[in-house]
Amino acid sequence: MPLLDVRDLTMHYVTKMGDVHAVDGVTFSLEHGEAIGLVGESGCGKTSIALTLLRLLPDNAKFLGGQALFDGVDLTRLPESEMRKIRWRGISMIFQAAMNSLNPVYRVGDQIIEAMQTHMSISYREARKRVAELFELVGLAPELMDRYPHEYSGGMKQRAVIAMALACDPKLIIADEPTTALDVIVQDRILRRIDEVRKTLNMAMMYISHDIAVIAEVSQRIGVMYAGHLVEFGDTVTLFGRPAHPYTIALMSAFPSLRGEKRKLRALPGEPPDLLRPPPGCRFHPRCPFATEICTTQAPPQDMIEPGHTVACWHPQVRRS
Amino acid sequence: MTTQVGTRFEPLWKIRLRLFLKSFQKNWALFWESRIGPIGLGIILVFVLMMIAHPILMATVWEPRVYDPIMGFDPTLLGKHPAPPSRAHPLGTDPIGRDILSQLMWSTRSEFALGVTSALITVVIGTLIGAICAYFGGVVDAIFMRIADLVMLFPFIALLMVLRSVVHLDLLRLALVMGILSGFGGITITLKAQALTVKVKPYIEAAKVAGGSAFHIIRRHIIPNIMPLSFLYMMFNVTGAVFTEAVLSYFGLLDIRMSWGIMIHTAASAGYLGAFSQYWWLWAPPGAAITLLCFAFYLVGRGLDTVVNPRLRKR
Amino acid sequence: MLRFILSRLVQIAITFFLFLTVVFLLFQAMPGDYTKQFIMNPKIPPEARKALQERLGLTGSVWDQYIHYVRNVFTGNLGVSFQHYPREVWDIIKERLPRTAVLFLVAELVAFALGYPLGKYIAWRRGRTSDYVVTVTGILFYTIFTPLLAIILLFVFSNALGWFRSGGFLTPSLWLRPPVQPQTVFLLLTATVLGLLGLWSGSFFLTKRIGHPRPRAWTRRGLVLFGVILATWAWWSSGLGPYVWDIVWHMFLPVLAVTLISFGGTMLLMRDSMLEVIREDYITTAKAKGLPDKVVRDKHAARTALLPTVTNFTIGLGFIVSGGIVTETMFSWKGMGLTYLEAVLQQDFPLAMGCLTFTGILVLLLHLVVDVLYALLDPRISY
Amino acid sequence: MRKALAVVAVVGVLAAGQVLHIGLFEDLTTTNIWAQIGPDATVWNTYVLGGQYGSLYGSVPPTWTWLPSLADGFPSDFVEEDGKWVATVKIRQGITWTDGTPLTADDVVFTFNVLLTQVGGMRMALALGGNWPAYCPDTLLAVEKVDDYTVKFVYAEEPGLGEWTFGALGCPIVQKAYWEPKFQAALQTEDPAGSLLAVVPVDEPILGGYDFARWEPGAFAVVERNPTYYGTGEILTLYEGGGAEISNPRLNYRFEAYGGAKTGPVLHKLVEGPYVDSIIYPIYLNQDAAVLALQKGEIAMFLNPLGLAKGFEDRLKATPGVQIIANPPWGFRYLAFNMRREPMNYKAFRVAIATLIDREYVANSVFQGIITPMYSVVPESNPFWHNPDIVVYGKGLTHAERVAEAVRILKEAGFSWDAEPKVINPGTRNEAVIGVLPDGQVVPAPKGFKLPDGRYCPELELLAPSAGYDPLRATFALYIEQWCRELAIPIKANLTGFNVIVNKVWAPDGFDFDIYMLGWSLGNPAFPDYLYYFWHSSQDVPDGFNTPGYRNPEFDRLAEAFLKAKSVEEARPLVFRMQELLAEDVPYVVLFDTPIKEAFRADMIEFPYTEVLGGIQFVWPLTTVKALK
Repeated sequence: MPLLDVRDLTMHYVTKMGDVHAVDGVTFSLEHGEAIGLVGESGCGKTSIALTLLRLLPDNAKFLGGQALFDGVDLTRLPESEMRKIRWRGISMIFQAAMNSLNPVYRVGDQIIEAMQTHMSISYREARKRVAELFELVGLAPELMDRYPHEYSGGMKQRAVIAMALACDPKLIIADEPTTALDVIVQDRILRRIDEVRKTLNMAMMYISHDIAVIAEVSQRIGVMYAGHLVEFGDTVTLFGRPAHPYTIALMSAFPSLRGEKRKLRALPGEPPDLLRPPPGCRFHPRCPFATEICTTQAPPQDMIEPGHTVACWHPQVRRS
Repeated sequence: MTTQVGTRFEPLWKIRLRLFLKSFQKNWALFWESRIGPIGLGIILVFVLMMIAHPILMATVWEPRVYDPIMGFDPTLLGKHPAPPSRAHPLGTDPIGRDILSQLMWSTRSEFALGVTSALITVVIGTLIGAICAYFGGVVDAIFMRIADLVMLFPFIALLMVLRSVVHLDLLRLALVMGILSGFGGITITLKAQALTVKVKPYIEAAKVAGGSAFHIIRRHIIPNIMPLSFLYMMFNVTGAVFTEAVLSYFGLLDIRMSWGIMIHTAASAGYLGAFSQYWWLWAPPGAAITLLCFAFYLVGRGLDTVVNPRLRKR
Repeated sequence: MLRFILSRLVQIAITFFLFLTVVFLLFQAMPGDYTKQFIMNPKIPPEARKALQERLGLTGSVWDQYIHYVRNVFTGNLGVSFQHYPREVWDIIKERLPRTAVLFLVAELVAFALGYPLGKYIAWRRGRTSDYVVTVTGILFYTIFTPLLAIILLFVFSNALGWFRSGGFLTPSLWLRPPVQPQTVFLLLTATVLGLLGLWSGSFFLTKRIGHPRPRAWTRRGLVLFGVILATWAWWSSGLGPYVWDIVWHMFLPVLAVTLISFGGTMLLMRDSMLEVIREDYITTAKAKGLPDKVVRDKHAARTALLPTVTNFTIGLGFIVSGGIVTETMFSWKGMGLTYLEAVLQQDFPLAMGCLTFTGILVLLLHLVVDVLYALLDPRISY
Repeated sequence: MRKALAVVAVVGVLAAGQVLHIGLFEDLTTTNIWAQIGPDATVWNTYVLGGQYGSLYGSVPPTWTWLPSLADGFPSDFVEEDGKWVATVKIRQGITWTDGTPLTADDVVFTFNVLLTQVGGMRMALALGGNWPAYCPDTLLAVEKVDDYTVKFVYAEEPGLGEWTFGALGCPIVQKAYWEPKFQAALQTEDPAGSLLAVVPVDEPILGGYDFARWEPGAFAVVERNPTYYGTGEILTLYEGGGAEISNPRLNYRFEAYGGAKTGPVLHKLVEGPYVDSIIYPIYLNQDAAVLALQKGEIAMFLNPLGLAKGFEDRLKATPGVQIIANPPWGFRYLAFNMRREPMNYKAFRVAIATLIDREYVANSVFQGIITPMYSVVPESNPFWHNPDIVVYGKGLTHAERVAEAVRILKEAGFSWDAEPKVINPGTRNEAVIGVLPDGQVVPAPKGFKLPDGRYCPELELLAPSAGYDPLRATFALYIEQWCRELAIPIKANLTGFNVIVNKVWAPDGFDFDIYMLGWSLGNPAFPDYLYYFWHSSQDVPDGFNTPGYRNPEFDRLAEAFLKAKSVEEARPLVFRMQELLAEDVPYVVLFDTPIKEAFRADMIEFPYTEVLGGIQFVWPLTTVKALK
């Protein structure tokens, strides 16, 4: 049984102007101890998936269907009190803006201890000891735990947030753009550190990023999202080797590759669709060079084109090798 | 002017108007969504209707000698004043036989005049000085900020009580004094803070590079951008002005011939106030009117707040 | 920190000096002089008026008077009241201030204790009916014409129900041969309230070392409860109980009025402040940590949102003089506000100036207190 | 706990004694007699504290008969000695201070010596200010002791009523033993008068009926009965014909004056108490609270110098046990013209405006009887001094007749209009001054009011208190404005603050007003010396009291003679003639006043009489008042 099994997850935001189709029929799964990545442009619904899983959506979010089985339990139907127990203990999260994830008026250590004391019966003293260990693990001096967030540098905050995410030994950590705000060198170092820690503690990991190159490094499998749809999902090597969805192809050529052959960088024409009025059929069709009649009317199903590689496209660009 | 060849361009004002209408529509929707703003606006409208209706009633239904808010009195009720509400006087008469409803309606005009004038002055001064301080900084800023500190040290009503002996405070002067005092006070600091966030925007830099004069930049770029906030403060200032006038009138400290505050003062000084329910029509209508008008403008202000400050909007 | 306070003190001194000058000029600009009051008695010869003018310091050039006034203020002398000649202004303020202080301190604290949780609560339940109902009620009390509120309260509680007296601050027949001056009682009451406030805020520091939040909260509550019991016991055993009770009983209506008027302000500010904080990422983090709603709301959101509310509250305390004018008049509470009103009406310039000067000092000092409070409450700020 | 019980017990005992609660509206400002008569001369101080002291003579309400109180019989006549005028006063024997020592000539001489002492170039009396100078007139040279119970007053010239009868002889007497050291100490300071005023007396011996006991600032004051009061049991009999008789069986003292019992039946028989053990004066800062307390029976009455407003009266009328009485006021509200300016310097102009003012209309229709129209500068409520036969312009005329009369007077004096005012349909129901005829014809409004020399009349300002200060005067002023405007007389009412008016009328460099409206309270009803101060030409100086600038040699002569008169009988015809002159020349238009209405609980307090000029607040110092509960 996979650790996390997401099926047909659909969630909209209700606004005055109409519904924003943030997540539409997303299906994927995640094994114990596995690291996967979700990529896509900003506003494509990656973060919404994370928030839906943790049930931290704002008031105007409307859950429309699907399920998310975590260890066999459907998170979407769990009562709030049960859900609270899953948070951090089952699934913890490293937020997009680590800079602001720490409450400025409390000491960093106390904020981590707070999470521990909520979920585990642990004395304050023991908790401090554990925080010290975690700090060492993420490469922070343990003395820093008695400092306030504003006394940390950006990188230190990021590490502290990671330490916090690890605090309760969660089975899954969702890392939402964990390194966006950092410079490239620190970025790389932090990512590697997370990955090391993950391996050491044998946790599952879900990276969320707009930068496919960044997550490719640390993820075993990658899902590509476009306008609320999961358009392609497969293991990293396959995806990089044989991207099938036109969007994935475009996405890859839009970034310089860290490894592999030199490619011409191509910018994607057009703009991401307005999720208030998403285009009918395949949401990518207005920008797709391969679009045909069917693309404009019917949404493509998620097809498995090879083992462990699914794609939602009427015209998958399968390269026979 | 050169003639346009080929494509006909829309005149600038039309574009502006369209943009304005579009943003107005959007803001109106946000304002409407705040729910409390429209309630306030509704109450204000009722008062506006009262204000408009008064001269019409005086010209048609109401005999001026009886219904004049200051000099009138009803001789048919001689010896019975203050008379309770009746068909002729829906809100009764005051201790010297004047019609309460007529006084109430007549005073609405002066309350509006006072509130809006004073708030306008406040906002104009506050916006100008806020913008200037933000743009120039330095000595100019320091001077005005000290003045603001100083003004804020004074308890407002207490200060007006003294000023009243220095300046003969009729309605217009009161509006002026209140407007100027609050204009140099806290509002300057708030608007300056807002202007400072505008000042660092790239287009200001661009305008400077393009050789725009300080005056031009302040007028065309900074002020329009702090206008929404100014407008919001104007609403709160109307509340403040109306309330202050009412308190001063209630204490009998203003040289105004009639106002809601004076109506309560009249009842109080004639000794009817403490009888409470027995003579309720003497204090309840003007008291409710003051409260409602202050309340209404404050609600509108809060409603506008959700338009101006996105952080307060419903998410 | 010390350097910051010192530099602030210098700033305050400059502002205060300007303030004094403006106050002086203001009263100089007032037409006529106090001795005009004596014109109402034709038998007072001009010489007597001259003598009075001289004694009241109304002769001499404006400049001399100004120097005299400023020097007086800085030596802690606010002059001699005209009305109460030859009583010193400071003496009168000392007599009236404790009455106002107790009244407003209690009322403002109650208002804060009411407005803070309410604001917190409605911000958390943003957009629900309860939010609208409480907000609108708060605004209504906030904008209500104060005399009207007083009339209604007097009508209901004093006239119809007969629970409270309609004015004054003590029952004369009880105080004919009191073992203690009401003045002292007011001072002691102020001290009690401040002491309890101190105990309450001190309890946060005392319990800092206690790790777990729940025992920490209980210890804190216990400490405060202990303080309340101690104060009650001390008052009762001193034999002053009936006297204090008499004053407290008289305080009830004005306290209620001030509370109703001011809780709205705190509440609305707290609500806005909360709404801003709720959007912060650390609130989402706190929720994601699986903390109970109440903890997220109280510990994370409200604690941070507290800062502007506290500032506003503290500065607001400085304006008890002007706030007192209406309330004290309506409830016949002879405190600072009423003193000021009378002084202005009677053209008792030294007393009116004294009240204003005092307010100025108070507000400026409270500005300093706010700075210190900020440093205590917000770890981001250090001077 | 035990202490608390003890306190409750004490309160219980006090409640068992006779206690009166009488409300005040303002706090005391001092307990010092020098300040109380001097700079702190408020009615409230006097009411609570004044009863502690006595004077040699006084005017006794309700008849305001001038009678000895500390003195024994009337003073001797003045005789000339070495160019000075001397009279002696005998002091009654058996009067003691609360410390047991007797009142002697030393105390009287000491009191006057304090006032006569020269400090800083002036007499102490002037330096103290307030009413002291009136008790120590300039012409008083010395007060000397003849023997323990006889005092000699030495004047530079023979004094009139103002300087003697209603001056020095009314001075409150203080105890020498108590004040002497304090006075000497004060003399050593830089500002002796200021130092004397600053003394806070503790356990000061007094001789009145009630002794000050306690003052709780802002809350209440208490006086307690003086067990050693000399007047206890003293009977004062006033006869209808004006005679009076004092008899004190305890001190074995009898005195008859003004014909005594021979002057007809007894009008009042007043037996001195005090009948009440203590009087508590709770301070109410607004009238509503006091009214409520009266309704609840917490107080027996409240002191209210201006009388009850109509609303309070309406509310109290229905309360069982509460009795409301009305007494004529001793004061008036008036309009004053600045006769130094055009056109107020024309008598015709003043007369025309006086003619236009319809007091009865405002009093009866607008104010529904809450004001009383008044016509003379001496209110008719004081029949001894009031002259009923003075001219009243426009009395009894209808509005149209007043207009016609005013136009006639003005035209006669040479005033003119571009378009003259017309009365439409005079004598019919449709009469009007300007406006529209029933047939629709529009009568043009008058315009262009011109002075006799042909120039247009300048815009005139009528200063009157705003509705905030006095709604009655404010409304009255608006009516005057309206009536004048109907005739195109360009008067504009400026309703403004009391202080603003005072400061304009008594501007530092002269009188800066056209017309103003204020009111006066008139002092001692037994001696209307204000007639001198308000209209004598010597007062027509900056800060003087002759605000209109009235200068009439005949009036000046009469006023001077009045002050110098030796008896009220001699003064009366002078006052009558002065009233005639003032009514004729109209420097003032006396408008109205409000009757003094007072409420008290008839089930709690009993007054020996309730009909008294100025109200029962003059039944004072309450030594004849009884408590019923």
